[in-house]
Order: sequence, then C-alpha cells, then structure tokens
Amino acid sequence: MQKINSTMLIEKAAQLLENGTADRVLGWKKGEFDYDITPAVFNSVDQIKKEFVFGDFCGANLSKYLVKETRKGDGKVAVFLKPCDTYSFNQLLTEKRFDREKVYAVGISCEGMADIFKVKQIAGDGIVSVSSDGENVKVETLYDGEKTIKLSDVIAERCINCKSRKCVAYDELMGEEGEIIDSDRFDMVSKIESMSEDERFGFWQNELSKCIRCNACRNVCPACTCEKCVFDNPDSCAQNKAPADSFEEKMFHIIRAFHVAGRCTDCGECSRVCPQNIPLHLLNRKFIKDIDTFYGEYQAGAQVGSRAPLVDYTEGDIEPGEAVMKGESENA
Amino acid sequence: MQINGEFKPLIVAFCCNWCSYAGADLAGNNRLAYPENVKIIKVPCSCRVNPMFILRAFQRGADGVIICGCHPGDCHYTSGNYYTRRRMSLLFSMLNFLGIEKERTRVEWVSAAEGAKFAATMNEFTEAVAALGENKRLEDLRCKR
Amino acid sequence: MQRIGVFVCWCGSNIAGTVDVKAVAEALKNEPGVVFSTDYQYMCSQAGQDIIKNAIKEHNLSGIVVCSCSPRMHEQTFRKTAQAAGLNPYMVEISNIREQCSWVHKDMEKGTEKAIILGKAAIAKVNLNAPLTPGESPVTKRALVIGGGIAGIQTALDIADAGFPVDIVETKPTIGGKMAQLDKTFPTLDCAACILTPKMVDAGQSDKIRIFSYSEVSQVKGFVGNFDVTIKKKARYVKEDLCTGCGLCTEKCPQKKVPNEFNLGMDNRRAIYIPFAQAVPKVATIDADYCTMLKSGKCGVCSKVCTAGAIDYTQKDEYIEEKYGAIVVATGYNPISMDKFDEYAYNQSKDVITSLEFERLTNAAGPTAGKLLRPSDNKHPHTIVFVQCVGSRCANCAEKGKEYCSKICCMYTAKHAMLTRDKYPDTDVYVFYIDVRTPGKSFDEFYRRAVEEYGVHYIKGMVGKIAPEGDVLKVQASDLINNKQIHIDADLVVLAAAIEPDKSARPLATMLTASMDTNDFFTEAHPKLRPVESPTAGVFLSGACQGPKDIPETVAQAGAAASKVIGLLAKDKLMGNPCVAHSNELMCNGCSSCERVCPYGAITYSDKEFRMPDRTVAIRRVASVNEAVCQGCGACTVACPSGAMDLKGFANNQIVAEVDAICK
Amino acid sequence: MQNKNSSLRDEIIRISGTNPRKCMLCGKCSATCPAFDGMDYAPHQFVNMIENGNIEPLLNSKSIYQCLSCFACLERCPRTVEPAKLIEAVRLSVIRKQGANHLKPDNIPALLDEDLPQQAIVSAMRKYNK
Repeated sequence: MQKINSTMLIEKAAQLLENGTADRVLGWKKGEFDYDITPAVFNSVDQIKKEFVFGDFCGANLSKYLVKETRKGDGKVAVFLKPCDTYSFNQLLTEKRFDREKVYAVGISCEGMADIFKVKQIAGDGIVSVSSDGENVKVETLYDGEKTIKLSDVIAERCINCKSRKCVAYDELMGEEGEIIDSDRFDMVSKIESMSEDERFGFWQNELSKCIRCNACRNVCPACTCEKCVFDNPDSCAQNKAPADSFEEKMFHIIRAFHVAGRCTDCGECSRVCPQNIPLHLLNRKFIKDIDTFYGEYQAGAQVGSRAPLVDYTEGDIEPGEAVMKGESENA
Repeated sequence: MQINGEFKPLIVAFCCNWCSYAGADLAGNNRLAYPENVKIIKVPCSCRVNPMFILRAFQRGADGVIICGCHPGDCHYTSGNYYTRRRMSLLFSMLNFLGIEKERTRVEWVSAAEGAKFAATMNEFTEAVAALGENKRLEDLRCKR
Repeated sequence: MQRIGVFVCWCGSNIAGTVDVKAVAEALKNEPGVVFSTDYQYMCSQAGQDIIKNAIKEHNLSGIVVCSCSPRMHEQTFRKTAQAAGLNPYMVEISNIREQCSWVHKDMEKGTEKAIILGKAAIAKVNLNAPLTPGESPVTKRALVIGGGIAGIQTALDIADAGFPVDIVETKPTIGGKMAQLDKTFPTLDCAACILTPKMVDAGQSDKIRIFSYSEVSQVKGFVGNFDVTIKKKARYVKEDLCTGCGLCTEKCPQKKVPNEFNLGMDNRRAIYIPFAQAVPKVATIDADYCTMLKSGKCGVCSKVCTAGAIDYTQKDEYIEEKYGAIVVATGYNPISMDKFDEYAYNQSKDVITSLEFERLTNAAGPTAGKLLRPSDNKHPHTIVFVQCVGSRCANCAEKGKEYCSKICCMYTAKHAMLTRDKYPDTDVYVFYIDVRTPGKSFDEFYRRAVEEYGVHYIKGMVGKIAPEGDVLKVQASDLINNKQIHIDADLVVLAAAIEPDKSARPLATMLTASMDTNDFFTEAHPKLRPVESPTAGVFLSGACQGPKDIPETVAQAGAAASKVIGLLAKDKLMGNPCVAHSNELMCNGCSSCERVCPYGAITYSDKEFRMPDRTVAIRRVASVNEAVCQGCGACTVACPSGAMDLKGFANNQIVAEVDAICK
Repeated sequence: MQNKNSSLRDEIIRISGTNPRKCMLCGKCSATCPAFDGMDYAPHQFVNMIENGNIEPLLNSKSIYQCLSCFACLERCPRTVEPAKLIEAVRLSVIRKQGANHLKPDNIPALLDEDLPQQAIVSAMRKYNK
C-alpha cells in the first residue's frame, strides 16, 4: 500500500470541490516555516493547488475546526482525518458539537508523524527548510547547512505509542483502515505513579512551572470546544489568565485535564503544540488509565453516542479512598 | 493555621443537605466534640461540589477538604453521590499523581443518623491532616496572611 | 450592594454559653454590606421575629443573616418572618452557630472565633443572593393509570371517587389483569372473581373513568401536572360503541385453533373472542394473526352473524392525545419462563405446570370447568408435588432466575395444597420448600392449617430432578430434616415460578424518565418514606411493578398512590422549588453531559439562533431546564464543562464566596 | 466448632474457589445427586460442614470417592455455591497429603480390572503417584 502523500490529497480535495461533494475543504497549509503546518479552509480548486500540503509534519488534528466551520453557510465541509483525528471526530459527534450531515469525512491512513522538537534536537536550531520523502528528513539550518535524518528517528512520541491506526469514522477512506494497537502508552504514567510522593511533586512542579499560559494546549484540544472557556469567564470563579503563582499553574492544568476527563481521546495535540514541551498528555493519560482501571476499559470516540465515564456510574463503583491507592499501585 | 505555636489545620467540609449536614447537626445535638477549625459548607447534594471549589479552598489556605454525602444508594436525589464518587475518585487520584498528599482530601458517607460517625470522622481527619503539617503543595502565596 | 442585617441568637445559654454573642454581633457589623447587627435571647420567638421585621423596615434591609440553630430547625421560620416584612424569603441565610459550633466546642474564645467566621461566610453568601420566586405551573386535573389489573383498577376507582377524571390504559382487550385469572385468594379463600368483578364493573360504569382497552402508551412528554400522552388504541376490528358483547360471533367463528392466552394456552379460543364472561369492556376483539378474513380476505362469518353491525375489518390503529396531571404506573408482573429449568421437565411433560396454570385448572371458568384433571390425559391426579422457589432467590443466575424472593409463592402454594386436599381427600400433596415465609396478617395460621388440618406434607428440601417416565413423573428431592434423598412418583407437579415485572415496564420507564432497578422493578422516590412515588415528579407506582406483592398489599399501595395523585390534582397550581438549575444559553455547548446526569429528565434541548461576534448568525443546540421538574441537586452543574449550568441558591460564586470567607 | 480447623477450612475454600456462605440450605444439590445413595455425607452437608470448619469427618468419608464429579449439583445450585468443587477440594486435600496414599507403578497390574477404562488408570496414576 502506498503511503498517502500530498499529491493524492490535493487531487482528492480538488475532486471533492469540483464534483460538488463539498463546498469547502478543511486541510493543511504551510505556515511561517516548512514544519509549521497549519490547518486551513480551502474554498477553491486554485487555492488547493497552490497552498494545500500534506506530509510528515501535518500532525494537526482537524476535527475541532468542524465545530465553527460547519456553522458557516449551508454547504458541506470536506475534512481529512487521520486515525486519531477520527476518534476526536466521533467524540465531537457524541457531544453533538456539529451536524454530521454537513461534513464529508475522508479518512486517511497514517504511520506516524514527525516531531519537530526531535528534529531540532538532532539538527539544532535555526531551521530554514525541512522536507521529508517518507524515509529521510532533509533539514537545512542557518548554522550547519544541510543534514539528512532518518524519519524513524524523529517520529513523535504519541505516534510511537499510537493506540490505534484504525479510522473509526469516515465517508471515504484513503489507504488501509488500520488496526487498534496494543500500545505501551501508559508506561510513563506508571513510571510516575511508582515514584515517591515527593518525586512526583518535584517532577510536576518542574514541568508545570515552565507553563507560560499561552493557552495553546487548550486552543488546539479537540475536547476543548466550549463556547466560552471557564478560564476566560469572569463569572466562573476560575478565571485566570496568567500563571502568576505556582498554584495557578497547577490549577489550570488540573481543571483542564478534569474537564476533558472521559472525553479526551488521547490524540496528543496538547503536548505537540506546547511551546515549553510540557508532557501534558500524561495528565490526560493518567485519567484514561484510572478510568480503565476503576470502571473498565473506555476509549472516548471509539463509538458515537457512548456514555462518558463521568456521566455514568454503577452501584458498586470504587470508593475514592481506595481509588487513590489503586491509582498509585496499579503499575502492572 | 498556627495557634499559639501549635498547628491547627483548617478543614473545609462540604456536607450534603439531606444526610451529612443533618449528621453534623446530630453530632451537635449529642454534644460530640470535634475541632473548631472544621468549617461546614452546606450543599444540596455532594454532587454539587465542583473540583474547582476544592482547589479554591486549598488556594485560600485550607489544609484539608472533606466531602460528606449520603451513603451510596441513599442519595436524596437517587444518584447524585454516585457521580460524586466517580468525580472525586478521579480528582483525588490526579492530585496524588501530582504529588499532593492524598491524606488532605477525603470523601466520607455520613447519614443523618450518624452523628457519632461525623464527629469521629472530623477528629480523625483533622489529626491526619495535622500530621502532614501546613498545605504547601497547593498553596497560593498571595493568599497567605 | 446589599443592605444586610445580622441577627445573633443566644438560644438562652445554648449558644451564649460557649459563644460570646455580643462579640459576634459586633465583629460582623464591619463586614461588607452589613448595615445592622444585633443579638437577642430567642430570635425564633415572637419578640425576636419582631426585631427582624422592624429592622427590615427601619434599615431598608435587602438581606438577612440569622446566626442561630441549624437551618433544619428554623430556616422556614425566618424565611416567613422576612416574607411578612416584605422581603423575599430566599434573601435569608442561616449561620449554624449552635449545632455546628456552640454545642460541639467548649472553649469560649475559639467558639466565638468560629461563630464569627461562620457568620462571615453567610454574609458573603447573602451578598450574592438574588430574590427567588418558585415557578408556578398549572395542573391538568386528570390522571392516567397505566395497567388495568387490580392495582390499576383500585387506583382509578379511588381517584374517581375523589371526583377527578381518570383514564385506564390496558394492553389486553379487558381489564382485570392477573387477579381475573385466579381461583381463590388467600388467606380468606374468597373467590377472586367474586371480589374483583364488581370492581371491574364499577370502573366500567363510572362516569369519571374511561377505559382504553387493547391500547398502549406510545409517547409521554411534559412534566408533573402537565403530561402530554399519546395512547395507541390498537385496531380490534370491532366497533366498541356498537358491540353488545352478545358473544354470537365468538361461537360462530370457524377459526377454532387459537391458543387461549387467558387459560395460558391450555385450551383454544376462536379468532374473534372475548377473554372471559365478565370482561370489561365486554367487547369482542379479532385476533389479526389468526383471522382468515384479515389474512386472506375470505370468511366474514362474524360480520354476517353480528346483528349490531359492529364488525369493521378496515379498522386502523388509532392515536389519541390527552393531557394528564399525574401518571400512575400499574404494569404488574408475569411468571418467568420455565424454559431454562431443564431439570423440572416443564417443556417435556404437560403434567408439569406453573402455579398460574394450576389456578386455571381449578377455576370453575377454566379449561376443565374447575375439575382438577391433569393436562396430559385428563385423569384425576392422586399424587401432587408442589415445588417452591423455582427461579426465585437465584444468585448470579440472571439468565435463568431472579435474585429476589417472589414473596407470594409460599402463600398461594399453601392455598393450592389446602384446596386440593379439601376437594380431593384421596390425593397426596407434597410441598418442597426452602423456607416457608408467611409474614402477614393471618398468613402463618393459614399455612399451619394446611399442615395440621389438611395433612399437606411439607418437606424441607429442594427438588433436584423431575423425569417423566410412562404416565408418572419421577420426582427426586431432598428431605433435609431426615437427611435423605427421596423419590416420589407424582401425577402432577406444580412449579411456583418466580415473578418478574411485565416486559412493557422498561420501555415505559424510558418514556417516563422514571428509574428502575436492575430487575426492572420501578424505583420508589424513597424506599421507606415515599414508597408509592417515583423519583420523577408526577409519576406514581401501584402494585407489583414496584416489587412483588400480594393482593392485600397491592390494594393498599393502590390506595396510597391514589391519595398522592388526589393530593396533586387537588392543587390548582404547583409551586416549585426555586433553587433549581438554569443554563446560560450563551455558554451552553449543547453537549448533553447535563442531560445524562439529570435523574429527573429535567433538561431538554432546542436549536436556537445566535448572533456570533463576527455578525453571522449560527444555530446552536442549547439546554434548558424545566423548573417544575428540576429538584436542584446540582449534578448538572459539575458535569457541564463550560460552566453554563448553575444552581440558583447554591450558585458557583456563592459557594466560592463561602469558601473564601471560611479560608480567609 | 466455629474456628476449629480454620486453616484447613480456608485451604479447602481456596482450592475450591467457591463461597459456601452463599448457601441458603435448600438442599437442591443433594436432591439432584445421582450418587447420593452411596454417600455417608450428602453434598449439602459438605457445604455446611466446611463452612463450620467441621472437616475431619469429611476427610474420612466415603462420599469424597462416591462423588462422580458429574457437576449436576453445580449446574442446578440456585446460589452458585458449587458443592462439587467443595467435595473435590476435600478430596484433593486428602490426596495431597504426600506419601500417605502412594500408588506405585508396580502395584498397578494387581489392581487391573478388565472393565476399567484405561483413562481411569492414567488419571489415578497421575493423582496418586506423588
């Protein structure tokens, strides 16, 4: 099976506009830098041919943008969804955040995306251009000139620990459907759990103190589609704009993780966009792991309409006291 | 809170109106003593307690937060405390994950008939929190006097 | 800014003994918003209340804090006081400085300090209070009873007796339910028909009661006092208003091979039928599954013989929409299927029957005209074995039986055994039991009579196996008292099958948003104190749909449910609890989280148009709370990710203000 | 009687993996048992006696070798107590007494019986050669 490439998607996107399937297309275009690919809406075939890109740096999950985009006008929005994006897509449908009828979803198979942080670690700063042929990444930097790195060396952590390569929602599929994977994604969570209380505190104090409250994690998160975020709402009693104090750093991330608990599909966008490289996905994974241990395996977005664990209960649920102990010791 | 050099932890207790608040009243009726630094806030049901309230209490200087509700199965609103149980299981586990002492948070089911249990719980919880000392890991220095 | 008055009560020495009330009143004087602060020996006394009333007028107070005993004691008192002085009653907050302060602390200094902090918390809350008015909704003065068994009939009669119109919806062609199938009733042995049919006739003739037979509830909308119900009246192909119930058609119909469900399939009826002679309404019904005319268009005999011209082969299902103020669920029970109890050979031998089938075999109107003849060869059985607890008290075998005790079996088995010995002294009757449970008035005496006067052999132990062999049933059982395994050649075996809620109950519960337990019994609002109400306001429970019940209990509960309904319908308007949730539509995501945690089904969604910041108009799905249904638990407020849901009286900012005041 | 032999009681309950406390004394196990006539202690007595720690008589009873492991009691028990597993557990605790009932290959020919299925010999060997 051929790996999905830019040409194939451009052709598909143009075709969907031309044959009237969709009125506009949600895809990716180049940002300021080669690696800085950003989501974009395309209204014409011309624009698609000029700007549409797809490649190993197109990690951005497009599902979230459907909420706003489907509200504009009547026509359909075509969207390209990688397997992890399809889970977010389903979760948004479960929460009735957009009208399924207004979307034409193209599932695309994915074998993992590159992480620009890893590239920078190897190639150094000052990247002028980056390109990938699917095997090797060519990097040109201001200081060191051109370098070739193996793509497999810079695959993002979230893709190494990919939970599923299966597209769970689409109108049309490009490439193979893929399989759900038995990943080791909870290993790091377990590792932190097995630390001492002081070590855990130290670890997170160190990580969270890097937070600059740029809100990128929230803004990119497909579960954070609230009409008005509590952190922006002066009436919510949780409004806060800057991490003025270590308390607020923690408060923001605890509340954010709690708000998406049971709804987070573990797409890893939060960690991808964090400019400070804080492993925010670990907070979400902790909730996912606890939910799996306490209430049975649950994958948000696997099915449309499933009942999220926090709006559900059984009479025999674990007590909070035991839960804390179990959340600490379940490191198998 | 330091009183005469002795550490007296400030405990915020959220009590549901139907069982635990009545249980606290019963403790009063029976003159069952517990520390003065336990302060009760009445909520209609334990499921009204937003994790935000708990963090807020810690921010403002509480050393321990306890949520009391009807026993599972006895909720006045039939299912409220079941949601509390799930929410707090996950929240407390997360706080523990972040290295915040697990002894500072607790959920306890106290019925309207369990005045003695209410007093005993408050005594025991206060003692456990006192052993930890002041809340340093979830404090907001700006709120310190 | 509020103008708050603070009133500190001494409660004699109850508070003043441990708390320096003067110091409290003085300290609270300086809190934001406080314009008046005082103390008095007994705030709840007339004189104390007058102090509050005068202060409200004199100082133009907008809010009140009473530092006194628990709000569970006197919150109502002080709310009324405030109201009498023209203040909204929900502008009153109580600071509990007795039960939760003076009574549990001994040190005056610390007690006073705590009382001041509790007072500050209450002041902080009142500062954010807003006047609340309970919502009012009108009450439709008509009740719906779902199910026309003895529970439904009794409830309907009692409601009608109080002067309110009531409709009964029954899926069968006649009301009467299970009781109509029974022969005698324990413990007095009066004949079921003799005591039931007069009630059926009363219901049929009452000008307050309408009976929708051969009908079912297909949709329920609305809330307490204002239910909109759609009733599906199934086509019976007979015009009810014309049919005289003469029964000629049921004799002439050529289709004779239809299993008669009223006799549990032990004999046959025609394709057009009246279930039994005393049916109400006494109207024929055509069974579309068997009628040759409806299936192939050839026959028409019933139409020819009907002098009233009541037959209408073109009749269609009809949908009736009606408004109700209250709904009573009385869907009853059924015996469970015996298919999975292989060891009892129910499917292998016609002579292994259930107790309900036994009722029909001994009923004068049954398939054998009341003679006890065994189904296989119509011979008189000489040895009869009764097996108790078949499928009841079964742990972890949900696919086979039920975990609960079915409650009625011990008594009806004693009745069956006794009546058999009475009528046929030549029979040997064995009852195998695990425990005989007879708590009830005159119940144990009844069981003892079966043993002592009628010589029924009660054997403690369970039957393990029944094997049909020739024309006998080989019964192998335990005799635990003698520690023996015993073998009996029985002619007839009667199984006391467990009972379960009717299958229609679960879909109905979904329509009503009424909750059910894992066994599909309806859950009561409170297991002890509100046993006939469902947690869903305006929905009441009657009879075995709530749990296994015998007739006396069912009738008692039916009356209780009726009295609750009457209490509701007697009101012209319903005053709600004003402390209800409300949704801020601008912030609502329409994600349904709140709806999923609401135990009352109080939250509904609608699409609304919103002007977006970029001047476009978007249609969004937003939640709204039905204030008449919401009980104010607040589960939704925490489930809501955007914080669009808040609870009046216990708003986020009020609770946070209390937290802040306490932690300061 | 209650706590007598409690370690053996716990051992037997652990081996069987069942919970005799679930028993409601209905006797359906004994009612259903095809080997009842040859038993000195009936299946329902096993449940009750094990729960009460009164296990000594069971260790020496005929019943443990009379039980056919047909699992009829297990299948029909309304409380999922599974008496057959308890009987098997008692049987095992007798067999597991090492050396107490040794079966040597040399002894087998003398025990052979034409009607005995070969599988029975193999399984007896497995059980008793420890």
